[in-house]
Amino acid sequence: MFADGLFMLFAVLAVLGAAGLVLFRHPMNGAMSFVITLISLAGLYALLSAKLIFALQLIVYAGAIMSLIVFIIMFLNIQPEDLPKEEGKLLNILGALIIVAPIGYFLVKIVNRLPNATTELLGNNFGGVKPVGLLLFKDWLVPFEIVSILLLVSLMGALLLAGKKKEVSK
Amino acid sequence: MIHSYLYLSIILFCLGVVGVISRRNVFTVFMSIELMLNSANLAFIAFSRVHESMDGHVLAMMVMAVAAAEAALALAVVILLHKHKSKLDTNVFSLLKG
Amino acid sequence: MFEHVLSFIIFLPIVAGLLLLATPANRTVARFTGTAISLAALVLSLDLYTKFQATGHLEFIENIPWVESLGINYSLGVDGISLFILMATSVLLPMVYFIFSTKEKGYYANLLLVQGAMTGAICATDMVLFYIFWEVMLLPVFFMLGLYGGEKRLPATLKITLYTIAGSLLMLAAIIYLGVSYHAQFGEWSFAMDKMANLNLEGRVAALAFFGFMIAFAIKIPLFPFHTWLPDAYTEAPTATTFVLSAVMAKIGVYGVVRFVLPVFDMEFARYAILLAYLGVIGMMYCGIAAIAQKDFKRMLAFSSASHMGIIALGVFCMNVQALTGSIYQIVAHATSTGVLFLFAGVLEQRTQTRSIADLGGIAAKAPVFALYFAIAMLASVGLPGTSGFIGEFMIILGAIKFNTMVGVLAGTTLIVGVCYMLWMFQRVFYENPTPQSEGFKDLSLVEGLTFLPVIVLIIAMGIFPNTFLKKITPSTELVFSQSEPAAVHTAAVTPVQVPGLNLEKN
Amino acid sequence: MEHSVTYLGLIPLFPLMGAVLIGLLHVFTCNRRKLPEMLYGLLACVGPVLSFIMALKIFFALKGMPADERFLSQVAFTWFSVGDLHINMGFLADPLSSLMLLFVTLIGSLIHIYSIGYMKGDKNFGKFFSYLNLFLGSMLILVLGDSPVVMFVGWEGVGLCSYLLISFYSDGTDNVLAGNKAFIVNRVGDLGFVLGMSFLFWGIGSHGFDYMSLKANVHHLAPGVALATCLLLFVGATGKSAQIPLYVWLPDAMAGPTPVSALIHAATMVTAGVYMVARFSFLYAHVELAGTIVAWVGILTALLAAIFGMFQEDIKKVLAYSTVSQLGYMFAGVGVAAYSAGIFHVFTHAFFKALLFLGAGSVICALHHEQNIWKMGGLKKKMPKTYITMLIGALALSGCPPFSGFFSKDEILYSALASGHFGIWAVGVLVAGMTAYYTFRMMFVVFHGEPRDQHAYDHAQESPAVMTVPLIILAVGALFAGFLNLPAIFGGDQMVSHWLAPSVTEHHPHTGLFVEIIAIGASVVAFLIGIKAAYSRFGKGAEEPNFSGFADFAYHKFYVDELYDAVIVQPYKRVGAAIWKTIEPNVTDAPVKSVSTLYMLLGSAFKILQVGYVRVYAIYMIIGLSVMSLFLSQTLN
Repeated sequence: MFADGLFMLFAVLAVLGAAGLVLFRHPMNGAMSFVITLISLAGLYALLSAKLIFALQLIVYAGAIMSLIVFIIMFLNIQPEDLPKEEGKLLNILGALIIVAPIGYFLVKIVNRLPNATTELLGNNFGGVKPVGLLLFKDWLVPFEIVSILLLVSLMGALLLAGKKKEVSK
Repeated sequence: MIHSYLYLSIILFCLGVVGVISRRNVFTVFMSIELMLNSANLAFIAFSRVHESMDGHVLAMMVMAVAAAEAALALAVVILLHKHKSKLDTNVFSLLKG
Repeated sequence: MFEHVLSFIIFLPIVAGLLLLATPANRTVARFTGTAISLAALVLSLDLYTKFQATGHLEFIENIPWVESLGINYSLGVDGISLFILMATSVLLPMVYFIFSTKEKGYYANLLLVQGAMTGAICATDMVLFYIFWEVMLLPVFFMLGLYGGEKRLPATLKITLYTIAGSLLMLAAIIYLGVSYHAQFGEWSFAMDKMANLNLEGRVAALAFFGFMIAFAIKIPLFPFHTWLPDAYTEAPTATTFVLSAVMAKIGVYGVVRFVLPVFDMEFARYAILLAYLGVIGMMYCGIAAIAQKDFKRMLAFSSASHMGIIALGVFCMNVQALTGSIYQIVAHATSTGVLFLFAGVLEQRTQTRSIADLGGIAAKAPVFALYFAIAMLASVGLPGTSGFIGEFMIILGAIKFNTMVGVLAGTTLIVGVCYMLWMFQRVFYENPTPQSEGFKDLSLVEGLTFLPVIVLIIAMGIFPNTFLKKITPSTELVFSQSEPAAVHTAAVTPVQVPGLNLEKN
Repeated sequence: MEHSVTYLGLIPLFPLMGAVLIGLLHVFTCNRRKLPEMLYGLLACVGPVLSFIMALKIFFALKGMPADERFLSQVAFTWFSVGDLHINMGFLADPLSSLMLLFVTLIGSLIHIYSIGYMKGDKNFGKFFSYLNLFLGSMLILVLGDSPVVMFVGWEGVGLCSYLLISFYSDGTDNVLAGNKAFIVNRVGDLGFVLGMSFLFWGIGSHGFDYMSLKANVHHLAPGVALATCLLLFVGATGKSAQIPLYVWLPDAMAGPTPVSALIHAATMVTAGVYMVARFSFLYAHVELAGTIVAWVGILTALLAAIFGMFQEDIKKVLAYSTVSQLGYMFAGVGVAAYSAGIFHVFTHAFFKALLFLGAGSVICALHHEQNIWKMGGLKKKMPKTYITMLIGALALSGCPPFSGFFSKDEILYSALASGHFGIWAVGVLVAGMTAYYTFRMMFVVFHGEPRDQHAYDHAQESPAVMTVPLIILAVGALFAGFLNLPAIFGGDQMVSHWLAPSVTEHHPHTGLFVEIIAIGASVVAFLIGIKAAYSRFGKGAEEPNFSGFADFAYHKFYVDELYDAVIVQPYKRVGAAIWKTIEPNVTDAPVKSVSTLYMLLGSAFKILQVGYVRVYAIYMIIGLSVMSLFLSQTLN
């Protein structure tokens, strides 16, 4: 029961955070509410016995990536007049919801066909660093390496884009 | 029980889609994409729990890595965009117009 | 080595062409390689020709399993029909390298590729293999036309691509249908041409497959009304490409009908032959009449070529041995006459920098050797007895008369139609008074003269001693009709589609 | 019955080899340095003369045999053989072809010699003789061929040479156009020939396609097919021999050098049609209707051409129309199944018409290529040899007894009357009178009276011996050739008819002496009236008349050329232009064009959706997903 309560709490927070992201006009507000979503998601991961992911979600996502985003938003020093004028934003969101509704309905239908299962916390080190790490470096080694290359490429891409500054100024 | 997690994942995903297609602020769009990635992660972890297999965890880590890479690039692009146009509007990118 | 001689003839040019593309060879090396390889292919083909037994059946058979699960084999072989077209390819193509020397490396590489692929299509006896060579032989043409063609080459390339790809896909569908039907009827997979003849094809789908094949070949031949790619492509393509297209590639369409459609779809063929024959005749007259309105001699020759192809196709549709043999003979005759006329047109264009008939005149007086060569090729193309053109044309008309009197009479008008535009052109270009463009026209050089000499001799030899060539063809063509003897009993029951026309027997 | 020999093929081979040799010499030297004309002349004459000697040899070889065994044959090689179509390159010498051989080689040789003089100084001297030799070779193949297909080789070969020689002076557009016209019109005839051969082959050809086998099997031929074959073959003959409706090329063909007109367009090639009908006499005898049609076409052509001939002003055109007219007679002869009479007229006509043409050529040469008779006059004194020889020719042409033309023409008219073709006979007599009229109109205007162009007259002189000697030889022929077939009424024994009997299928009608006398009398009276009319009108010198009414209509040849141009040539060109300009882009090309147009339309339609905002593309994608989900969720329950 306690777990269900926690789940409800995190779930509501996550949805509210996501709704905030979509609705807030200023990206800083959005980012802050998105952080709430990320943190509550971390909690949900913990409820699902994913210990390592729980930690990574907090450290990498909520910590590193979101800090980067927030940092950039602040770095750009965005004034409200710089923001796009989104007339009828709510109408847009309403329309988007109507478009998306069938997708959600379809996905829900699929989920309904799946057998339900309990989500009790698992012991025996499920989702711990060691088993996940073993799995990562044994079965998933090649994808892991490819991802590392991807990271490298994006790093260089970011550098290149930043380096373009000089050419433009010429 | 696991259904609840999946429903939540669906709701977050749909909100992410709504964010992408209804907002014009680049940061919001970008973070909506992150939201969708996270909803996928949630589904991964949930299924991982159902099957008691940790492959989903590994995949979630991969997604995070991709998200990090994406963040690095996307933010660089945003900075450039702001430099050139002083705008944060996705409608500024209209080079694809036929 | 000799049992794989066909593979050598096919793959020598292909490998050489690919090597040329892959290495940074320059133009001279490319031309030299092209010449050497095509001459080597010629030597091999001549050897093959002399060793050919003329039994009427396939000879020099090679058969290597390829995709065993689907019964696809790498199988080659030649009989009288394919041998003759193979010889035309091997004998005529080396000429190209001697005449036009100012092309790029890629051009020669493509020429080699197209030669190998055409030979492959001629020798293949497995439908899938044939289809592969068929597609491969089109590719170099697109490149040669699109990269090295005239001013309006791009629309022309687009048109020929649209047309031929559409046809090829229909044929692919039909080939798959045949394979599946074979599996359904005999319980095993096979695409071998000789096994396909055993198929018992009936009904609407068979008719569709028949038209799939026919449209693919009709586009290639080209049969009226699928010919509209031809004037543009022939006009815009570089001379050697036009030559390849008209002298050999178009003939593979006719050959395809003889090799694949005639034995496999005997019933459908008997039913629709009359329609197709009319298409051939109409195409002959239509293109022949259109030729007279042309101001550009290359385009005029293009229409003339289309006109001749109509009559050659007609010979196949007449379903008797004279007409069929005539067609096969005319295929080579046409390659040596109209095909060579395209080369001469290239020489004209190269020297005068114009393709307009009105800009030329009086060349006969300036260049007697060239005029003599041109006249001989032209007379062969209008079917004068004593040249290669007559024998085939005569046998086709003869066969057409038996097939259907009306068709035969219309086919006979080729005698008149052809001579009208040819003489008109000859008069403007070679007679009358010289114009500024033709004022300094130089006669053929020694090398050029010697290069063309074998073809000119061949034209005359094929007109005077046709039987030495026919001896190799006739066993095969006679077999085409004797083989389908049991089918002929079938086909007697088939009512041909009703088209107005007289039948000789009814008279 | 047949005797196999090995030398028949040599006869056409001599001139053909000459043609190749001279042609190559000419082609490779003409633009560098000129070889002496004498070399070409000698080379050119060797072939025809050798052929003539061979022809004589054959003639005497045949003469030495019993009448019904007079067949020499040679199969050189199998030409082509497919299924039951089996064609040999075979030659046949029988009385009919040997007669043709004799005069073709004789006249051919004479004209070769004459041409050395006529063509003197021409820059294409070698080319001319190459063509001339080629022509002779083809003509000999035509005559000697043992099957219709081999005959067709010669048939087309002579057509080609005719084209080449008409357009010999190729820098003039008119000459080349005349050549084109000749070739194309001949091709129309050849179409008939080829179709006729095809019908014949499918009728009875599978047992062998040579004349002997065909003759043996002709009774198997169905009547309908036989009639069609006869008429189609006759279409071929009308093309080659310039009969209605394909006669239009022959007058234009006079654009060629005069020896060509004499050899090809008067003596030999144009008679090939008559020869062909005689060759197929077994077939025409089988179908009576076909013969009647041939005869009527022939005699009407004779009438039409005679009318045209009376009003021409070009000396060569007068002769050309007279050739057409005489050819009409020959067809009338073979049409009424008097094959030997027709062939005999071919024989005599070859002499006197070649003579007249060569004489005209001599006149033209002397007057520096002036061909208008109204610019000549009084040449009798300047050119006595030419005048006398031409007079002999003219008398022979007009049918004056005892010149050769009289006997042959009379034989034809008598046969027509005797076989009951009264109309043909009546028209024939009328034409005989007209022939005399226009022939002597020409003679009087050219040779009598006062010179009309004093300057040209002063420079005119008699031609050299190389030209006059052939004239004299031909004149002898024109005088005496008629006696070869002297009918019984004049104490002869009809040598030619008896000679030809084994080759042609004919039956001589037996009529009384009375009919024969009527026929002869009518011919002579017609001749006298014609010559009297010509003398009273032109004998004392006359000026160029102005034509009006019917004469003007006839002077313009009934506007037949214009009619053909308007009805056939122009529409043909217009159809060609229409196909190219209208049908090709708009009809046959339409499917391809419509495909590309469709793609363009679709493109411009979808272009509206391409707003350029990535977000909107995402919306499209989501909408797609959404629609798909809606659809898929139907399948789930």
